[in-house]
Amino acid sequence: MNLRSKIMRLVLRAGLTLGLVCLVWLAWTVTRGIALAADPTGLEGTTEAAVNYVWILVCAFLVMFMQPGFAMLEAGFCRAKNAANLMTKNLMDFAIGALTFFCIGFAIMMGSSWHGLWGTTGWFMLGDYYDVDAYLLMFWMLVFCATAATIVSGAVAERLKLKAYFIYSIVVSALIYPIFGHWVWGGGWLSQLPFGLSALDFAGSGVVHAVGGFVGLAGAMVLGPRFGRYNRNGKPQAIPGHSITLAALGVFILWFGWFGFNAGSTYDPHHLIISVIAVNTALAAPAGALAALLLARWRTGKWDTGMALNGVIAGLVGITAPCAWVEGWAAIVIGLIAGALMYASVKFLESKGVDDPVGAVSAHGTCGLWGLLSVGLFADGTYGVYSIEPPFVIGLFYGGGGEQLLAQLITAVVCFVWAFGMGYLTFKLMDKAFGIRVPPEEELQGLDIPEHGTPAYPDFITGRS
Amino acid sequence: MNLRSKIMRLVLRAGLTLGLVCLVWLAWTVTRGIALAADPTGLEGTTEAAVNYVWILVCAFLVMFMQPGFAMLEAGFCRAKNAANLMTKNLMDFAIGALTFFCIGFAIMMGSSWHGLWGTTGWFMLGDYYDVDAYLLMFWMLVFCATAATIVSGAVAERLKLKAYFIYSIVVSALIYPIFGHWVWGGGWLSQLPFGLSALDFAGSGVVHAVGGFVGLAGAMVLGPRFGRYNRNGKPQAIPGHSITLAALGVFILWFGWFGFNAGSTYDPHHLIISVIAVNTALAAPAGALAALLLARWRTGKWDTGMALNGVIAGLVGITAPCAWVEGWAAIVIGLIAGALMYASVKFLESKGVDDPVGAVSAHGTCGLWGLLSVGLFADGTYGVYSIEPPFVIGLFYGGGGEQLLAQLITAVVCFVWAFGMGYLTFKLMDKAFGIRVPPEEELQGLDIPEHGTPAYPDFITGRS
Amino acid sequence: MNLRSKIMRLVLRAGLTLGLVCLVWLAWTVTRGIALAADPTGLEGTTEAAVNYVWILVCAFLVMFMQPGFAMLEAGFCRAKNAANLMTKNLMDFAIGALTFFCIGFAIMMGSSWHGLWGTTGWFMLGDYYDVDAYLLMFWMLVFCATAATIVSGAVAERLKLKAYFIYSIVVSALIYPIFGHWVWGGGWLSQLPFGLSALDFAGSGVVHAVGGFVGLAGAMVLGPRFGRYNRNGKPQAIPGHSITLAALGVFILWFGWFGFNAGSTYDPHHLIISVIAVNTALAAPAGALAALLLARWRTGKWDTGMALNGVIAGLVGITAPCAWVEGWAAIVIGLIAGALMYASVKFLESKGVDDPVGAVSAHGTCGLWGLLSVGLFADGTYGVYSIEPPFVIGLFYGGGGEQLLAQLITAVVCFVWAFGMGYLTFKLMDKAFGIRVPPEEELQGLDIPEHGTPAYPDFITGRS
Amino acid sequence: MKKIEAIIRIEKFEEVKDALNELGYPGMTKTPVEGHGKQKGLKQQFRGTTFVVEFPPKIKLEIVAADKNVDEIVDAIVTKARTGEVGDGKIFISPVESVIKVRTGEKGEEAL
Amino acid sequence: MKKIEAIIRIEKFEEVKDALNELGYPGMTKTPVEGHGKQKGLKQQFRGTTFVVEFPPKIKLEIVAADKNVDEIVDAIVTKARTGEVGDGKIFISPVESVIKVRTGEKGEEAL
Amino acid sequence: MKKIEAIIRIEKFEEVKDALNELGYPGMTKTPVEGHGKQKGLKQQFRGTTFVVEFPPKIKLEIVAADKNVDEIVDAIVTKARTGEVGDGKIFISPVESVIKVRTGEKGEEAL
Ligand SMILES: Nc1ncnc2c1ncn2[C@@H]1O[C@H](COP(=O)(O)OP(=O)(O)O)[C@@H](O)[C@H]1O
Ligand SMILES: Nc1ncnc2c1ncn2[C@@H]1O[C@H](COP(=O)(O)OP(=O)(O)O)[C@@H](O)[C@H]1O
Ligand SMILES: Nc1ncnc2c1ncn2[C@@H]1O[C@H](COP(=O)(O)OP(=O)(O)O)[C@@H](O)[C@H]1O
Repeated sequence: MNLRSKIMRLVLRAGLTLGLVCLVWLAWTVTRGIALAADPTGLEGTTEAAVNYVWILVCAFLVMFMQPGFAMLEAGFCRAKNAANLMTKNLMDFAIGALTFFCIGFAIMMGSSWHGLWGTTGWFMLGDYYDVDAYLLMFWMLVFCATAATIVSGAVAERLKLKAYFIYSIVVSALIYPIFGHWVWGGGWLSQLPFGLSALDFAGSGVVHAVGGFVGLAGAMVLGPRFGRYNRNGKPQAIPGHSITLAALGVFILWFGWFGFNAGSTYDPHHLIISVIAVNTALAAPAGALAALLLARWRTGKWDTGMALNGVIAGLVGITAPCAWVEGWAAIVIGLIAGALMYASVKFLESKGVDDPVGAVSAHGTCGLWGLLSVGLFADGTYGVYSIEPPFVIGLFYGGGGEQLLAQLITAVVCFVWAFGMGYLTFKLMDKAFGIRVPPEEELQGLDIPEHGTPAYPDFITGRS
Repeated sequence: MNLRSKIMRLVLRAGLTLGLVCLVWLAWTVTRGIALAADPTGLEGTTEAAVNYVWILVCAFLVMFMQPGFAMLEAGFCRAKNAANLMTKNLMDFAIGALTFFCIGFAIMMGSSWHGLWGTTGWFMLGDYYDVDAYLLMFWMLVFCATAATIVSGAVAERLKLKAYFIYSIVVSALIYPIFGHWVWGGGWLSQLPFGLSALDFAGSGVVHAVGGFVGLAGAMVLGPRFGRYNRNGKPQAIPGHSITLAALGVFILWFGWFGFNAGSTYDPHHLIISVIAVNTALAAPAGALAALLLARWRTGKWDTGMALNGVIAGLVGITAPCAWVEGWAAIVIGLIAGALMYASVKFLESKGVDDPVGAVSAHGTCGLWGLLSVGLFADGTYGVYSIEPPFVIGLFYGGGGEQLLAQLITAVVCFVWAFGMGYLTFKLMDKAFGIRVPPEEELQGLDIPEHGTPAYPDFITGRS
Repeated sequence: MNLRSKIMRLVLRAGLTLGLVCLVWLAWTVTRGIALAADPTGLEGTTEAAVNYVWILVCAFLVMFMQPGFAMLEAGFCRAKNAANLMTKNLMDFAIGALTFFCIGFAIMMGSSWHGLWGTTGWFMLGDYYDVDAYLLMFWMLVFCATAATIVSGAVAERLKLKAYFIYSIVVSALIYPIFGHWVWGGGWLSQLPFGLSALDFAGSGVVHAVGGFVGLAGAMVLGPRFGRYNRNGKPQAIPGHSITLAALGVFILWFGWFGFNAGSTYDPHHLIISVIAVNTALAAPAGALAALLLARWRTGKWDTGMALNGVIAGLVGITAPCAWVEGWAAIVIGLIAGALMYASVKFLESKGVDDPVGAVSAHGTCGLWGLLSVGLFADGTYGVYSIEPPFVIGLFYGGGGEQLLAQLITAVVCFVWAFGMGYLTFKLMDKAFGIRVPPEEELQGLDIPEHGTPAYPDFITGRS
Repeated sequence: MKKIEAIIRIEKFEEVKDALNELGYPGMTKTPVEGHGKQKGLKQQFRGTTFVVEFPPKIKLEIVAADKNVDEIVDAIVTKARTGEVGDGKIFISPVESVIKVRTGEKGEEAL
Repeated sequence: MKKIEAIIRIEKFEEVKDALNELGYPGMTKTPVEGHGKQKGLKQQFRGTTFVVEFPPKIKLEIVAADKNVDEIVDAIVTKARTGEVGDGKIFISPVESVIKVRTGEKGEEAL
Repeated sequence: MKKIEAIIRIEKFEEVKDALNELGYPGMTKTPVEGHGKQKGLKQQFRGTTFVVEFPPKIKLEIVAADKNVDEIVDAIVTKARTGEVGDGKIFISPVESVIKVRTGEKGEEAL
């Protein structure tokens, strides 16, 4: 114990010293006369460029705003005694993730590719990367990275140690997300598959949501279910969330942000198909909600509000990959199926003893894969790969044959294996090293007071122990 | 009973079968090679068009974001025991409404007109309607439709059966809103009135808000007041809402969304008058809040927070119709009057035994009509009908005579009659058929547990029975 | 007493009469044929102008949306028994402030300068000011003014009389903010300092945040600490806020709005540096949060959620002035320092007996000054004064010498003296006139019931007295 | 004097209160509680899965009354609070030795 | 031993607590309750209309004390909790037969 | 009959409940309370500064039981609720004169 803490302290000091040295070097390097840069001020600001920037930035702001959406949804679906903990996690994953992604992640994701595996340039966005275009792209990818990262907090809620979550945040933003992102969006090997137009994931059903969802699955599995989630006979018992209003608010905020997420992914508003994307985003979510609500009504006899809320997310995740390539009616069908899949997935995981307090694995993971596949089915041949020029993307139902579907299937499998595998490794290693689950008394008492020193709602009498 | 339920089951099965047949047909029709379409990818994406799209989409996102605004406002103004029910209603009216409007409503509202009464083309947005411009317009009208639909949930809160609300959602999105919308915005008969520049409703004080408000009035009247709203002697008793913070949050969100609602209604940012519209939107709301707050202070001696919040909505609804045609000072006056009217209307309805839990009828209905009329009074002759070219709109106070006012008056009357009449019919028919009010025990217990199976705040001790 | 109330009534009547006369005159003047105006409809709407308008308006909407951010943050950090009061204050400061600024404040801030001290034209935005450009600028400045105004409500929370807050709102929107704004942004004397490029405050670390923060400091000092904030021995005792989830929601909303605040301040999206600004805004906030979280962890042993939330604000305030002139790595450093400064400032004020319930003085005041100074240190010489043409802004670390730093220092000092001085005067005068603090029983009971007649959460059992 | 402690259904509170109002009673204190006797829990659901509320919420009424009034108060409560289903509640009667009225300092029955 | 059950105004709790602290008392349990005696409801308002809070919130204090200490505790409460307006509250004293201290298992007065 | 009033730690409630379940008990009422005895307050913090929760939250259990069952119930509670640290709580036993079952109108021990 004593030795271990001494070592810890040593490591800490070494780290701090190193950090300071780096900082000094950084300051020294970058501060010679004016900044080294390609085009930091955008001298060439044509109106065409200005429109692009306005669109992409506004959409990126919307995506960033999905953070409180996740925070409110997760808090609402968990217990009051862990609300401050969830707020901290949802804030700090963005904080840590953003800093990590800026310093390292972006270079790995979008830097010049090393054999299609990962990028190698653009560290700290210095030198030629100090450029308005590069910064714009970095910002866009950063908010997507933060979304992937924050999905996990729901699946591991109410029992993961804060320290473990911080470390996980670094790993996901520095490695898990950027590397898979590189494969699909950064010119990596998946984007060079010899089937159809290769791996296609318009706005990130796979790259963002399924990655987040399956890392979350890994986390939930390593952690095990919360105390009380299964009763003595192993029968699952719901643990109701503490605020349906906050959860609903979160879902609406997410939906709002999702318009930026999907429509912004043309990365160019001159592709007027952004209107079709917006419509598809507005239709898949209702379809998902409806499917989930009706299924729950059929199975339980009640109009289950929580399921309807999850259904919105399911529909949105489902339409994320195909949103630019399908018609409105297809968006509805994709959403309906996503909602049903989510319901089935929740029940399946529950029956397998996996405790995902907010349904993140089902909504983001399962439906993320479905989104990838649906491209290969419903793509209607009217839009290309982020391009209004041919070749256009055509799926099975529009006579495009099964090639694209194959590419999507491969992507889906790789996505699952990578995210789940890396997630499992990360959480398992941490668990071996220091134990990632809070002690039982702390879990019973709630994490807020022992870890953060304060209850989230000190003025209210809370009845649940 | 037994027979009835047998018939129900039969109808259900028939409906389902029909739906599936339709779906198969749909899939068959639309999936021949690539999609039938006019211009689904917007090949002609000039920068001019791109700016338009960016503006209209961003504004539409803002309007869509008004949904959680309504949800939070209504939840905050109602009791905790009905919060999950309100969340479900506010979510599902958008869900059902969006699907309905996409499939049917848009065709009725904006399709080629049949004798100025309703539109007849564009079902399911298929064929030539699979076009970026058509999708854009559909999206814009869809979010407005959803706003009209969701207003009603407040007026009928805490006692309407969920089933009735679902049916209502279909009717309003398929018929009530689209038909009136067709009359004013879709080239229908009201837009051809031979007075002034005919019926003018810039962003929808009438088409959206008054329609929603008076359908709500009909609902509230058919339902009757909540248990406890009037005491033994018939004296009105307030039933306080469970969260002023959520209500305030809702109002701020609505206000935020309203900037999109109003300024986006130029449907073209090249009309730089959008800045004037934004200012008017920013001034009418404060004026409404101030009027309501001071009136309440004068009458009750207290600084009534709830009234001030309602006042914001009142001011916003009032300025919605005239926002592009008036100066800033006029926006203030319109807002002040709207706030006062709302206050008077709340008191009037209360005295007549109409129980509108959140003040939706007064804020949206009464002030919606006032908004229509104010165009005929304050229009200053600097802007035309969604056009920067003459003829410009001039009201009474700027020497335009009473013609425009007459057109507005007719529109207001038609609006009231149509919305209230259709609303009454809808709710009354449903009431005859299956009874739209929940049983008394359910109302006392709150709708959350009996209908949805879960309380909204299970962790907190709630004291009110 | 009787005499005083008679005089009050007289004054009131006189005021009302005067107001009505003014209104009649206004109506008479402005309504002769069509409106007097420069260009109210923007006949010249080129696409270039349209993009500018879209960008500026959307960013202004985002800034306006910071209002609920402040409202939720402050409510969350205060007790449930004052929540309705805080909602009223946060709503009405915008309401009163917007009306005041439209009528008077804008003329003082941006009208033709009188000796560099204040503006003198543009009252009520009449005549030539009825112009799309003028309205746009007014709107932009209005939402900034509202931000400055609302910051104060946090520092004086839970004990200031509503009446005093209303009067303060008028003073800050008519005088304190506009005059200082004139000095820096309206062509006033600070913008003509003979050092460096004179006073530079890109988006308002000083003009908006430090002004708000130090007026708040004055208010908090005149009021004195809340009952219970210091125990018998003078030791500070925290008074925990009633909802960490609302507080976190508020911070996320603020952050979202801040992207508009900072990036919109180019006032022209053709300056593509808006992408760099967005990135800096996305990096400084996490850095601030991290610094505050780690400092609190080091000093208290707990992961203090509230401090992390304050840290976000600190980082954002710090980057506000330099956001267009620094690289990403510098934004991180500025944010880290801001977070630490905020922590130190909170502790310092606490030790001096100043009770700032939400940390507004430290986050906005202290970090606002730091933001001003940081321009003189980190400006990297790639961007000019709202211009992509030279001269470019260079700070000490990039070889620019100390001149700019000197200009910034002067601005910071003037900012502090002006804001604190004027704030102190305002609150002290009011205190002498009628006493600005609520009576002790009212403070103990909470302001909601005595002032507003209603508790914020009537359905919940609240335990804290 | 006796303390009458009645644990009743939340939904029945209004009726009980009205009945007691007609009867006239010295005063009443109401506490939100949770409990169960024979009634062994309530089923609710969340996100598609049920859970058992082992201690359903109830209202506890406490009335301290003069000995002679106890019976009629108890009768009124029993009549109004009954539904016949498990979960109707219990009434406990226990001795109170002394009562003090804070406002006046009075003691004993007149303090009620 | 006796149980002293005092129902007081929320605003008076701090003062009462301080007074009891000076006196020294074995322990105290505090419950948020709602009730009324002579005080027949509080007027509040919402969106411009008033409503009556028939059971205004109060604080219930329970102190189990040795017989000899009861009077001084009651006196302290009465003195501090009084405003003279209706709604000041009541104090009920009832017998306690036995006390057990969970931590140690001690019984009787020394368990207090 | 006796009323057993046990004030215990929130975290210990589940264990106590399970033990009582095994024992079998007539019924139970649970109230969230706040209190302190020897335990003189809990430290928490907010925005970097500590504060003292003078009355930490506890759970109060009330069980009215037949005289003969009192001891085993008390024993079960004491065993399960104990941690040995201050704040473990107290159990008070007081007389109950009569019990009425609302559902049936039964009185006395069979009403439990
Ligand atoms: N022996 C008891 N001790 C304390 N409280 C009890 C006891 N029995 C019942 N209660 C309280 O009475 C309430 C109703 O009792 P329950 O057994 O559900 O009703 P019933 O016996 O009429 O079916 C319970 O929720 C519980 O709070
Ligand atoms: N007979 C009673 N039984 C139980 N509680 C009572 C009784 N009388 C008063 N109370 C409690 O005491 C509180 C104060 O009583 P109240 O009659 O309002 O004060 P006062 O008699 O001094 O005017 C009430 O809110 C109620 O909770
Ligand atoms: N004399 C008393 N009267 C009423 N309640 C008491 C008394 N003593 C203790 N309590 C209650 O019991 C709880 C635990 O008591 P405490 O003194 O903290 O435990 P311990 O004595 O085992 O250290 C307190 O929170 C309080 O609610």
